[in-house]
Amino acid sequence: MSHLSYIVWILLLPLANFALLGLTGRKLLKGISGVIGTSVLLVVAALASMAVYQYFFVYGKLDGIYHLINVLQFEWLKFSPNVSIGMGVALDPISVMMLFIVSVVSLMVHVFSLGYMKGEERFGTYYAFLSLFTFSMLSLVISTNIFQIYIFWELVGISSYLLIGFYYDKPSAVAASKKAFIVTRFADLGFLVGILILSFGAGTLDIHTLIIRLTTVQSPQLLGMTTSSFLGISALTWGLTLVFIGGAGKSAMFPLHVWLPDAMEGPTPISALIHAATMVVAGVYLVARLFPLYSFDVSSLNIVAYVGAISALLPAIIACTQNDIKRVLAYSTISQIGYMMFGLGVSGYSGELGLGYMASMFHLFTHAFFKSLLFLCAGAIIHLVQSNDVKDMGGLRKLMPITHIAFLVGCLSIAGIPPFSGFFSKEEILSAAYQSNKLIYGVGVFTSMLTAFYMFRLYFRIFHSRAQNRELAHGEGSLSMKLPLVVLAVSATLAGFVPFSLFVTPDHAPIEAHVDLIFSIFPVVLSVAAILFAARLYRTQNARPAKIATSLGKIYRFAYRKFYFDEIYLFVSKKIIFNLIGRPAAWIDKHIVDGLMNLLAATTVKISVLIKGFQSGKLQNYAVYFFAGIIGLAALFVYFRQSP
Amino acid sequence: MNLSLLIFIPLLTAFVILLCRGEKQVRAAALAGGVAQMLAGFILLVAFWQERETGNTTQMLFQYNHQWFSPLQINYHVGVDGISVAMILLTSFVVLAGILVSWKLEKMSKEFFFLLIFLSIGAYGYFISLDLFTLFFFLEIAVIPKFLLIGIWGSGKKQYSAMKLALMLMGGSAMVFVGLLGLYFNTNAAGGLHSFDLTQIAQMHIPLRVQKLFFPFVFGGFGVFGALFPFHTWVPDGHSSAPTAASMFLAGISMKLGGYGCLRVATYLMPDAAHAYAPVIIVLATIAIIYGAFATMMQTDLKYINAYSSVSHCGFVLLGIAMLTQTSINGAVMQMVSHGLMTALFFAAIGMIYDRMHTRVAAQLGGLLKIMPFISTVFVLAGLCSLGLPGLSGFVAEATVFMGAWQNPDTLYRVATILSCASIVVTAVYILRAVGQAIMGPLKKTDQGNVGDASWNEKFAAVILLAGILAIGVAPFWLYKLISPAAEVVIQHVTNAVIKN
Amino acid sequence: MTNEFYVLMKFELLVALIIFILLFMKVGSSSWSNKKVLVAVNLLLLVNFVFGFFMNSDGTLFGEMFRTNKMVELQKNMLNLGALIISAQSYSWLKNHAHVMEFYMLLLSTLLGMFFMMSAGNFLMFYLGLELSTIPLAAICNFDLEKRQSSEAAIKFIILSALSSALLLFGISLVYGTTGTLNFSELPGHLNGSALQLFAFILILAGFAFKISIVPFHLWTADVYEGSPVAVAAYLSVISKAAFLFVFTSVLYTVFKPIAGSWYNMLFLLSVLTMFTGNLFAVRQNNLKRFLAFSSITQMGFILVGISGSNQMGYASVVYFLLIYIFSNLGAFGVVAFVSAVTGKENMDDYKAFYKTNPFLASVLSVSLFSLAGIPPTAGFFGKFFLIMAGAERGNYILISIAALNMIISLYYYLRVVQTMFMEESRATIERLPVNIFAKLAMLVCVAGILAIGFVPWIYHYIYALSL
Amino acid sequence: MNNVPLVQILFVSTGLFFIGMYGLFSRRNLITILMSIELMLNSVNINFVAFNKYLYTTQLNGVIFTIFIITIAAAEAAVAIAIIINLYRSHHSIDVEDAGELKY
Repeated sequence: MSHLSYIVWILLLPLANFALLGLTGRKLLKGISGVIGTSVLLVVAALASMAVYQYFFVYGKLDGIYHLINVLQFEWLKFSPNVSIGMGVALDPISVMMLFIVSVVSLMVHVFSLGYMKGEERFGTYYAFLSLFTFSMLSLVISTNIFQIYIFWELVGISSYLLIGFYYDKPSAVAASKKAFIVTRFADLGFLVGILILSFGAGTLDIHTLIIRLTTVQSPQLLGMTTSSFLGISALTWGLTLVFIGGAGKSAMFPLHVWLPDAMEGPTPISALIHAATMVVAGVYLVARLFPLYSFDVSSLNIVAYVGAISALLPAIIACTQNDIKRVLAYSTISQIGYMMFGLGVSGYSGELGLGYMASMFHLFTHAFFKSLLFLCAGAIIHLVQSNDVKDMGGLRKLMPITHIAFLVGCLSIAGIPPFSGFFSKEEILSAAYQSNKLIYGVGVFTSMLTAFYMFRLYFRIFHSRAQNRELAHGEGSLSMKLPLVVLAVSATLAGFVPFSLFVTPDHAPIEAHVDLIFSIFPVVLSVAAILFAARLYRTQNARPAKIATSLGKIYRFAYRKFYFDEIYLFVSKKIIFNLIGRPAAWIDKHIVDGLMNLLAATTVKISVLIKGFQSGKLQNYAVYFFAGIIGLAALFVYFRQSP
Repeated sequence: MNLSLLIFIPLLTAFVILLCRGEKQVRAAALAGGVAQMLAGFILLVAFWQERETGNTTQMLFQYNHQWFSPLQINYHVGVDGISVAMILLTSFVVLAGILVSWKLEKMSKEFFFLLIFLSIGAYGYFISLDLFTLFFFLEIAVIPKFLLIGIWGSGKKQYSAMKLALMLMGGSAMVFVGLLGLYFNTNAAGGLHSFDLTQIAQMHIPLRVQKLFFPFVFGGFGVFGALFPFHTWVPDGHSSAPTAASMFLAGISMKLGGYGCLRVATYLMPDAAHAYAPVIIVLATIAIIYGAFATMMQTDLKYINAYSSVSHCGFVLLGIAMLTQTSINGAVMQMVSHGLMTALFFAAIGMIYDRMHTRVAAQLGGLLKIMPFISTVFVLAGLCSLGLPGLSGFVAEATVFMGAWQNPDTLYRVATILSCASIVVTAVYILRAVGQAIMGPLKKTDQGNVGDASWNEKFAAVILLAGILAIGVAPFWLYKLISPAAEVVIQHVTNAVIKN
Repeated sequence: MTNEFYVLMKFELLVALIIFILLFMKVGSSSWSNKKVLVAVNLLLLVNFVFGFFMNSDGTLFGEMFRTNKMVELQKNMLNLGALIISAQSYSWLKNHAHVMEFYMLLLSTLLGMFFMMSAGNFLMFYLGLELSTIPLAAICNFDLEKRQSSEAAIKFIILSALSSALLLFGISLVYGTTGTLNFSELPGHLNGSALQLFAFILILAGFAFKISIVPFHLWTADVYEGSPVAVAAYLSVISKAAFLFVFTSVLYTVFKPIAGSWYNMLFLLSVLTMFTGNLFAVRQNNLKRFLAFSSITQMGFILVGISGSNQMGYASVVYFLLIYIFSNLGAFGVVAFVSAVTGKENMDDYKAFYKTNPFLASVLSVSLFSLAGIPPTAGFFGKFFLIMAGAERGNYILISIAALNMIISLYYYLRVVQTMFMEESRATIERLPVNIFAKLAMLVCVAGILAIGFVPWIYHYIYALSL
Repeated sequence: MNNVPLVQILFVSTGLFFIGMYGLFSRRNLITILMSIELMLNSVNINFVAFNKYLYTTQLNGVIFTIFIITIAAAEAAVAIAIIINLYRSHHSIDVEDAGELKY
């Protein structure tokens, strides 16, 4: 498709920018690296918008169905005659949507960082890493090949690692970056093995072919994968579940969510981009990309649904107790991604049944805006207050009016208050859940209420509450910091009105979706109640929250300590892996395996000492040995007649 | 192209170095020799491509066969296929980088460079040999210089390590020796002349009994070089005591000698036995991978970390070979090349850090990124390559090995593959731990006087190796195209043998 | 007849001529200084060696008492070369010695004896040659007259070699008794492998084994090497052993061919014992001469492996190995002899950091040791490879594996010496020693030989062709 | 004379041989040791002569061998005694036990 070939530039420009800034950003171009990066991203975002337009309105639709357009395809690494890693650019509704989200949010973050990161020592490097991330994320979403996804999956992982650890001289940042990478790596292991299983079963790595082969009822590949089983579970389910583990790791799903709150050690714009809007939804994207397979295999889809539901609920509870602004947002991110996951999990494949899928993607879309908005607001706040702790804030309403409005928009949106964007996507998810699984629906509604509560808890504590007397180094921030807030706030408000079901559905055929207002009344009322409750508790400083906390006792403490997940992980890694596997391995190597070699040498020396007596220096002894030698030989070979 | 050039260039260089007076001349000669080697490597690559382009599909190209000891049918027979070309290129990269890294060496620099160059003769000769005698000859050539390099210029318990390395490697080669003799005397069992010629033996049918008897010798012997569990213990001590260039050579090339031998001699010439013993080797390789990785996790010295991780990574080579699928063998060769470059780079970076900070214990370092950004970046990149980051060579190789390994549907093979895959997590743990401790974090040692970033020669060395890593990592298809036909020959051989039985 | 006589006995006659020249000079009490004598003798030996290449032919004399062929002539000339090298190396030891001429007379007498022995076609001739090569050797073992150790070494050597000759003779007498002939060419026809003959063979084997230090007949070796002057130790370990091995191999392959099955097993056992014992003792030696003694015992074990191949390849590989062994071992002994003559130091500890002060000597020693250890590209690699290859032809891979294992053990102690010279630090390093031209030339010849022989394959081809 | 069978003569010679060997093993004086060796050589001589006389009467091989052995034994003894003298000079003893400094 030559008229779409400019898409390649969307990928190449950030890459080139990374190379340029990576090599020169430290000294040569340090000053203007921000400007370079931002202008490159501006071009990228423009191209992406163009792609959206061209795909959805010009080229994409054929016979009423959005079809897959392979813009570029080449063989990158061949494994065997039919299995190879291809690199390419494939456009379909969700990849185009993701292109748009990633490039726009990335642009916003680039702009915001101009102000936020100003004066940083490694300003150029920061932009280089940002470009690397943008490149990897964009390449991930347009993948044609499941291994291509894996490749860029790892690359976004490493960008995330580098950016979380951007303040490398802070031990906590180093630890967080390490944790983030290792936890996701662990999940990627599942992804990798899943790929191996799927590719072996399907005999291909190409996503499109893979899906066709494994969803055609008569195909030998599908037969092979459903009949061969391990531990009573079919190979297909294993493969899909393992792939989902990869996605769960990246999307910080329960129980692999522990890395995300810590990842907030990175610069706040990074949290907005990577850990809220784009990278963390990669897991959702992965499941969506392979959705035909998942919808075909009910058991793995159920896993997706329940993991999503749990991941929506637990972090929401935790978020109600946390005091670090970014951590609260991080937990809310997990919770929202949980929504998207179970949205997918409850979805069917075709027609109206695909509502969950559509809703999930819709939520991904809206979430990208309002969550990055919230994070950037948080960034602005932190920039001002120089602290992450909510206790240090309060009464900021007057000091930063724009941020205040933007944050409020974000909160309303995430709380699902109409007409903000979050309302539409969330309602659709809930209605999809209601149609297929009442339990999950219940969880969803409860979580939605909690969300409204903790978000407004945050909002009131930051912007209302008591006003602190503080000496401020600077005002609300430069234009570069305010502009993205405004843009995102507007997007977060309006994104809900996009007729999403016309564009993104599992079978790529547009459907008519409508928000059932009657159905929505119940969740919205609950959310509003939660907001009012939060307002009562936190609008002014009072003793009620503390009282409630003590009355909840153990439960509060449990939630406050994040259900002790960190401790469990620490126990497993430090105590079990290090002490029970690593240390013994090192010990065995040093003392047993190596010891054997040394023992061999020592024995040789020992024997040589033992037998030195033969060389006694006494002439007559020598004569005796001489004679004994003859007798011995004679005895062996003459007496016993050793015949040949 | 005359392959013997690959031997004569370093030989000439070594000779010139002996005649040089003064450090400057020695360095200049060594550098010129190193560059010449690299040029020769590239010329070989181009010539090889051209020959293949013209449709020459002979297994071995540029063959030259000269009678050496004719009564014993020992010939100087050389020739290359894609795998050899890849290994030769790797060698030239590592040697040149090694020369550059040791540029500032003051203690007996003449001898140092002489030995280093001499070592490369062994590697080149080994990779081009098509005669088992010649191969063995060059294999042993490449041992003793290492002993001297470690013992004289090393650090720590250098004498112990040097001796251990020499004895274990020579022990390995002694096993190979026994195996080769056994093979030789069973060629042409029906009568006629015995042969050491690799291409000829491949055409013959060696009795299964003989194969089963001698395969363990040959594979085990080469396995010692390739860090096969439990013969890997020379690796940690040897690598960590060696001077930087020697570590680079040791991990970058020496360990590859083993993998190459396992593939070229053991598997190729004794396909039935390779098939029969595959489960054993797979188990050992998996142990090496997992256990090496866990043992790495407990190390504190950066060199030990890299050395143990080499054990783990070289396990992939053996695993790939033992899996006996074309993809896995491709992967094994790629892993050899990739690990060679990566580990050389890693050692180079560690050496540079050690030169400046005088310690290699990760916990005592810290915040190096602040004072030596270039070296730190190189270190991080090497680490990332080690943990298999896409875009760098390690990923390509490991992915290929996994992919190939998975094609064996047997449960044992599957379990081994999954366990080996699991090592990527452990790798991430120890690499990031090392990076976190040494490169990141607050600056701990501030009292160092002349701490500066890399000098031109060090930068040049790192860039050479990085170029190789990126060339494979970003565009692996050329490497695939190079080695895949050669791997196919091997695997065809094995398949035929298995079918015949 | 007379022409043939001169041609066939060329080697013996030449050596005898040199002995007589020296004798006349001594008797005529010439006033030549030691240096002049040494130059002259070395030149004569050089002429002798060069002349050894010409006018070689096959034939027998004295009713098959004396027989010679191209192979024997090659072997003799190898010994000539070895003697020349030793002579050149001992320059610094002899230049101040009071009895240079006597030393050479005795030394060359033993050489003459070996030549006769190698050409022997009869046990009588063989015995005569053997004694002629042994008794003067005992005398020169004691040539450091003032040293206690020297006379101890000599007495050990002469008493034990007398014992071994007695046993050898007893064996020969039994052979004579059972076959009625002492002629090598007639014996194979009369050997039937009876118990008595086997016993006789064992006695004869012991006689040889004593000379070439096969365990358990080796016990004199280390003591004698340590006590004797280094040149004599070198001579014992290289020339004497080589000569006896040549004879041993050809006697085994021709005379005792009928009982090959029996002696194969004996060689198997003895070679295993020899390799292990030599190695295990060498591991803990500190005195370099003693160390080299045990190392040479190990080498003999390897040679037995080659001999056990019992075919053309075996014979060729033994001769080829010995050629290389001459260079390698003399290279090592040359350095030790030189250092010992100049400084009197023979212990390994004295060699710490030797390379720093004497790079040339250290390099020569290392190259020689590498060759002994069989490390390419030195010739020792080829020698050992072929030896063991010859041994492997019979398919006894247990023996081959044991040999391979022993190569590793031996590598340890060779490398230990190298380690001492290159890697240890020391306060009492041997100072820089100026090397005289003779020693230097001799060492260079050794190094050249070590480095070149493997790459000049026609040497092996020639030996192989001759060892039919 | 012919009524003495060969076996008896061989018995004597073997006996002589082992007596010599016993002397070699047990005596401490080096001169006595030398004499013991002479005994062994003489037993060999007896062997040769006896074989020649009884079995191979047509040739003289054995007898001639004997003559050479006697001659060489003399030469050997001469050198050995010279060495013993030298040993006595340095050690002030001709006890074989004293010549045992070189060992291990």
